[in-house]
Amino acid sequence: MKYFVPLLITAATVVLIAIAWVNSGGMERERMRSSRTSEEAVRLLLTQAQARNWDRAHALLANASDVEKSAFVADLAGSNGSLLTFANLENFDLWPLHKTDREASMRVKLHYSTAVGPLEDVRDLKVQHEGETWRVVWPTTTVARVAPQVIPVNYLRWDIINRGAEDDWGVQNVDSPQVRILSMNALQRPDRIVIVGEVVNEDTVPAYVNVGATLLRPDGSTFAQESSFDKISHTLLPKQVSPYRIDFPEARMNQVKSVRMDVKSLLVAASADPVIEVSDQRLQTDALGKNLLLGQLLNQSGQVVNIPHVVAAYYDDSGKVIWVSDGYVDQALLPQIPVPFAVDLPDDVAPKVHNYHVNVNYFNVNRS
Amino acid sequence: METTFFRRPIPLAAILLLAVVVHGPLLLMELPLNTSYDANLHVFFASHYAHHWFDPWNEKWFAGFSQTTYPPLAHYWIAIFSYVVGLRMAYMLVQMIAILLLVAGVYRFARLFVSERAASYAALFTVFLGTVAFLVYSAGQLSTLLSASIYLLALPYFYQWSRTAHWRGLVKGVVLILVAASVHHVTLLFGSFLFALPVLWLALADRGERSVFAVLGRAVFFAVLAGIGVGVVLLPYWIAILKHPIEQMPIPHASRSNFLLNINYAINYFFIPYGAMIVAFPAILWLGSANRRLRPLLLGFWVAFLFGLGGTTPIPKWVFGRAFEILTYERFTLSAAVLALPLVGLFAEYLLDRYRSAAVAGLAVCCVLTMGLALGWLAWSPFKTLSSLNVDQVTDFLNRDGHDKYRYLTLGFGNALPKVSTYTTANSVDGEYNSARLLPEMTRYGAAQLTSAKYFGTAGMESLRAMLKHANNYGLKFIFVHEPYYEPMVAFAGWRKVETYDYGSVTVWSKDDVSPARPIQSDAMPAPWEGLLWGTLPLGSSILAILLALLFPDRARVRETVVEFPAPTEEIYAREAR
Amino acid sequence: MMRAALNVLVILALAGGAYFVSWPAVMADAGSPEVELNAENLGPRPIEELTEKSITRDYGHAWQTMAAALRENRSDLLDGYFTGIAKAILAEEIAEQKRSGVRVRYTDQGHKLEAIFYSPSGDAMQLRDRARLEVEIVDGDKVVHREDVTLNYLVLMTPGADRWLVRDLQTTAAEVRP
Amino acid sequence: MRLFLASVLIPLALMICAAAAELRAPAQVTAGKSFSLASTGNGKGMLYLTGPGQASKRSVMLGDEIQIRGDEVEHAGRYTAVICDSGNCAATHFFVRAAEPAKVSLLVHPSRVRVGQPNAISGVAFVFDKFRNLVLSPTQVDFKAIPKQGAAVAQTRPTQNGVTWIRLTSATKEGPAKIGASLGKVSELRVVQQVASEACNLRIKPDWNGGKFFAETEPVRDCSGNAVSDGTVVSFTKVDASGKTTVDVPIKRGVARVQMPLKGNAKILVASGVVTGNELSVEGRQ
Repeated sequence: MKYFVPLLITAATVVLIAIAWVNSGGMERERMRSSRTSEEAVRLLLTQAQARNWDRAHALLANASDVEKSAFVADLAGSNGSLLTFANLENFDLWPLHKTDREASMRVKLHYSTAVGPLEDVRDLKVQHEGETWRVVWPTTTVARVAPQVIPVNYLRWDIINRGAEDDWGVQNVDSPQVRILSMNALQRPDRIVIVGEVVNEDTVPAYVNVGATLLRPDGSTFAQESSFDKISHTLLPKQVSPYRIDFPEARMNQVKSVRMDVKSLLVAASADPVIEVSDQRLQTDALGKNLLLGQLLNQSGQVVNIPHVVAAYYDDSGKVIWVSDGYVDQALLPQIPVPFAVDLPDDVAPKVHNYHVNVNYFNVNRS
Repeated sequence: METTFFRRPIPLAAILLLAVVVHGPLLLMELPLNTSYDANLHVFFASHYAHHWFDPWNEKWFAGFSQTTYPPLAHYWIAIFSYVVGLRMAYMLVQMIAILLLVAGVYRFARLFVSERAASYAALFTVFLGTVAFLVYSAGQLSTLLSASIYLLALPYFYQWSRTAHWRGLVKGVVLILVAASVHHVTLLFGSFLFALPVLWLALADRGERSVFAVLGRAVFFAVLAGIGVGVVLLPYWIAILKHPIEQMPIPHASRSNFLLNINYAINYFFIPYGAMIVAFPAILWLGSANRRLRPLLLGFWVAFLFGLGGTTPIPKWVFGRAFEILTYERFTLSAAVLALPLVGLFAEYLLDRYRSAAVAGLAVCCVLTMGLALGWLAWSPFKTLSSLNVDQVTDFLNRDGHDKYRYLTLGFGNALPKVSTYTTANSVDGEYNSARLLPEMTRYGAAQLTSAKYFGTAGMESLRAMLKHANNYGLKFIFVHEPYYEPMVAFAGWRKVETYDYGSVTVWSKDDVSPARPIQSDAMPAPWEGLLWGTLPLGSSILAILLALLFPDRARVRETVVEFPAPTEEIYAREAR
Repeated sequence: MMRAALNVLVILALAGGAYFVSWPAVMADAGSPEVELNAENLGPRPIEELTEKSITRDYGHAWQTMAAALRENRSDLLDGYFTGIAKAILAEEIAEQKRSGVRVRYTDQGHKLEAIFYSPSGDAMQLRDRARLEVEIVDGDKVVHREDVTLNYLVLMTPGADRWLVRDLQTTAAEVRP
Repeated sequence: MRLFLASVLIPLALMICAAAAELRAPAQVTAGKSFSLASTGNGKGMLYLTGPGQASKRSVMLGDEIQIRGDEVEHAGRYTAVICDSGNCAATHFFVRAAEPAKVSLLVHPSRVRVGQPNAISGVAFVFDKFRNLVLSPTQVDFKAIPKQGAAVAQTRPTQNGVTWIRLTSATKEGPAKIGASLGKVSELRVVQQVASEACNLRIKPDWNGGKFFAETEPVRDCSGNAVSDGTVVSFTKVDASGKTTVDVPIKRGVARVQMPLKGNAKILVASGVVTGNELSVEGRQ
């Protein structure tokens, strides 16, 4: 008894710990430390990237000498305050595309958790067999650098002198900007009601705009209330038009009698700079059969735009807005360097699209 | 009577004094409020009771939540002391009381199993116990510690009643159980199995001529009486929990991890709480198994130890099933350590007898190292708390110019959120107490506080996004950002930066189309009579316990156990010398 | 044991007493008074449907909070529905009440509102109110004066963030006694 | 006899007591002016005075004139004075009306208005006395509109319930207009910015410079010939072989200009807000 109980307890504890170690992926982790197969090689690389162990990750590349480490890091973790610098690689999926004894091709889907929501990035990676191990051949990209130059910036800027906190009713004040909802179209989607449309700043000063909608029941009571949230350009310069989209999840048209639209505007300090050109816009279907609106963004100003946000409105042949989609671009816009973007649109909407308009919204780390 | 200094028990008063000397200065420095995770949360709860004694509906978090979802006694006592010394010092006072009661509780609990001398060593080690330092200064789990202390004090009465049918044991024991439950029900629930079963086993072993069924019957009667009492004293809690069972998505917690896969978790949840006791594990095993009377203690220790390892063994998952994802496991480390302490006391007795001064020096070094490591870990740990964040400007902003008409949100404030909430009159849609969350924007995602959303990855950010989408509904106008990570979402969602504090460390964002907050209707709001019960019964039970202790003091013990180490034979370990 | 039990009972009784003492403050928070709005002769701007609802609701709430503020000597209650001179005068009155111990208690029996002017830009509305009230002047606990009266008020309301606020509230001379 | 005396004296005493509590006030009082209340009876009594901003009490000598200071009746409205003497109280009411007009609050909207908009500007004047009481007696308010160029327009309007208002049409030329309201020596002035209306006849022209193609608008003006404000966004859309390109460019010094690389033949469109301009067909150069 004197020896039996301690031994039993010790042995049982060790066994239990071993079971849990296997169950919680200890074996898998050990496997991930090796790269005896092409899959293991990609896993190992991405695990190191996930842990932001960049030196080790870079050293694992088959073409480490050809790939600049900064470019490699920028590729996976962003640079210049881009969206990827506000992101963590949460997990990834991978599946082989083809494989021989010498090389293999793997498709990886990287799942990032970013500051604006989840982001997925699909890449095809080449893997080479070198001796006992496999190594990933990283696409050779160089960090885009702007040529030294002077870009004169003399765009307008509006500053506001705000009234104080005290109640100064009946004295001079500056009115809120005049904004107007140009169009509104309520659509029934399979899982929701969506309201799309456009809003314009009709004033001569910049406006900070929010569009809200209230669905009313047949008895006039409120059924649901939502706002455009990030599916709009909130800051509108004079005469600027922005698409907006308001989603009502789990709502159906037969539950609703009418919609009350509400646009709020506020006078804000703003600058007409930067001007972002949206070029090479085209509708296209990708390899997976997804309908996309593709194009390039070109920052015409001299300052970096950290996180660009694309909001696109699609019109039918009568000029009615039939859909609004948006997407964040994971690269920063450096001056004069084009950056591609893509936003998707539903399959049933794509054939009806006659025209579209892209609006670029942005966030700058030092100016918000 | 032994005259040698090393062979005499240390008087309990001296140990309590030592506890004051060791922990008093740290508490006077208000260390838990600056380094721990939960201390500010307890202050926040107490602050509400101080202002609304009979109204447990607190509108400051989650657009309104019921504090009946958390046993209130520790908070009521902080509230009472706060009228005299202020909230912060009142917390420290109650924390000090918890430590002192734990020392006394360990002494009395150990006394059931081992000699007075070994029990005094066990009590002495409690002062330096890594898990105590961890719970007080790192976790800030005041309720767990206080409840465990009171529960330990109740156990000797349970033993007394079960074994000897002494009615005072029944009354005092049951009242103390009610008090422990009023402080923290979960500790009591698990304590019932981990502590009460070994004590019951002991009562059976020590029953003498009495019948087994009589002892068991009395134990069952005690449990039933305590169960009914807890049911009545915490009635509003049961109503709240039945009305809204916890159905939210599980929230990740590091104590559920497999510590072998993350060294920092292993340090945080194993090496720091156990400290030098790890060295004594073989002795604990040896002593516990060698002695029939101590075997239940060893078994209790082992079970608690396995639970305390979280996901390092499959046991908690097997036992708790889905509840595994709701519970946190650091509290079991306290149970394991306390269950091991009588054995450690016995081991210390052996060492002192054998090595004298060398043993004293060795044990002292172990004590100091254990506690030193736990305190050092506060600085070295990668899990930094934000409790020391200066939030004065945030509370000033909220309390001026009618800003408190709107709700607010903090991002990147971690556990400084309760500090903001305590000192502002404005309400938030976020909160640090996960069990009370009922807003769908929070319960549908596997993330905890919105203020720490990024640490919960996509789930956290989606939860935050859902909340910001409904800002107008909740009157959520102001957002305080302490981590620039959150700025893009806030900016794209329509908030504008309006003020900056501490050289840009905190920025204030405002959304101008938000209307002042209106009360959010909730069926979780307790009825007035529940508030009345909540404000009287838990505190009443503690006052009753104090009165019982003062009016009917325990008789001085004359009993002396003679458990020695190494034991000469298996049979003779405990003998009563009346 | 009996002594202990007695002590506990005393504590419980005290706590219960404290609760019931605080009860009236909660219970006194009665509903909004009845308000009827007539906007037929309004000009120059016609009233919007939502504004009509809002004026009716907010004017009622304003009276409710004013009565509570004067009854409980709490000027913070005025923040919700009063602004400008109306709020300043009521705050002054509460300060006076605190100083003298004299209180005015209103028991509201309904309002007949008539909107008479709505500014072209929609940023001010003037109304006439015929209010039926029971007014009590109380010194400490002693009621020194009590009357049922119908009073005419001239009200100026301006829009706030999410509601209409009373900016001016002035009794006019045409008084009718019941 | 005792019974008789008691039955006579007690009601008499009660009547005397009741008479002691009588109080009379003037029907109308002007804000800020002191006046007196007439009381009957004798001995000491307690006077309660409640009204807008007022809730006071003080001991008074009954039978004397009770002085009410001007600062006790600064706010217009209904006041109640109650006098109590050994448990019997009597009340009287009086109305305080506003003093002489001393201040005009002028609300002018909007602060920016497009040119040539009929009845687009409104001015509302509220007349107050020095204690900020609304002056309810009819008063004449002089409104005046002074454009940047041209003659001023004046109009006098009487107040009704302390309020009067005016509507004005914006001028056809851009620039600030001053809107004033005066009442004797008191006057208030507001400024309304009159701004250009929608762009009218928006036209673009091609401009090759250093081998690069630029699209540039002609000076953007409204239909009255006013220059559209700088900063107003003009959207250029180019459709060529590479697809569609859009650039939102703000007007700078009266024109909007943008560089657009061409691939072959391109069609360029221009719009500002809801106004569309001409279409330009351009042939790309190498």
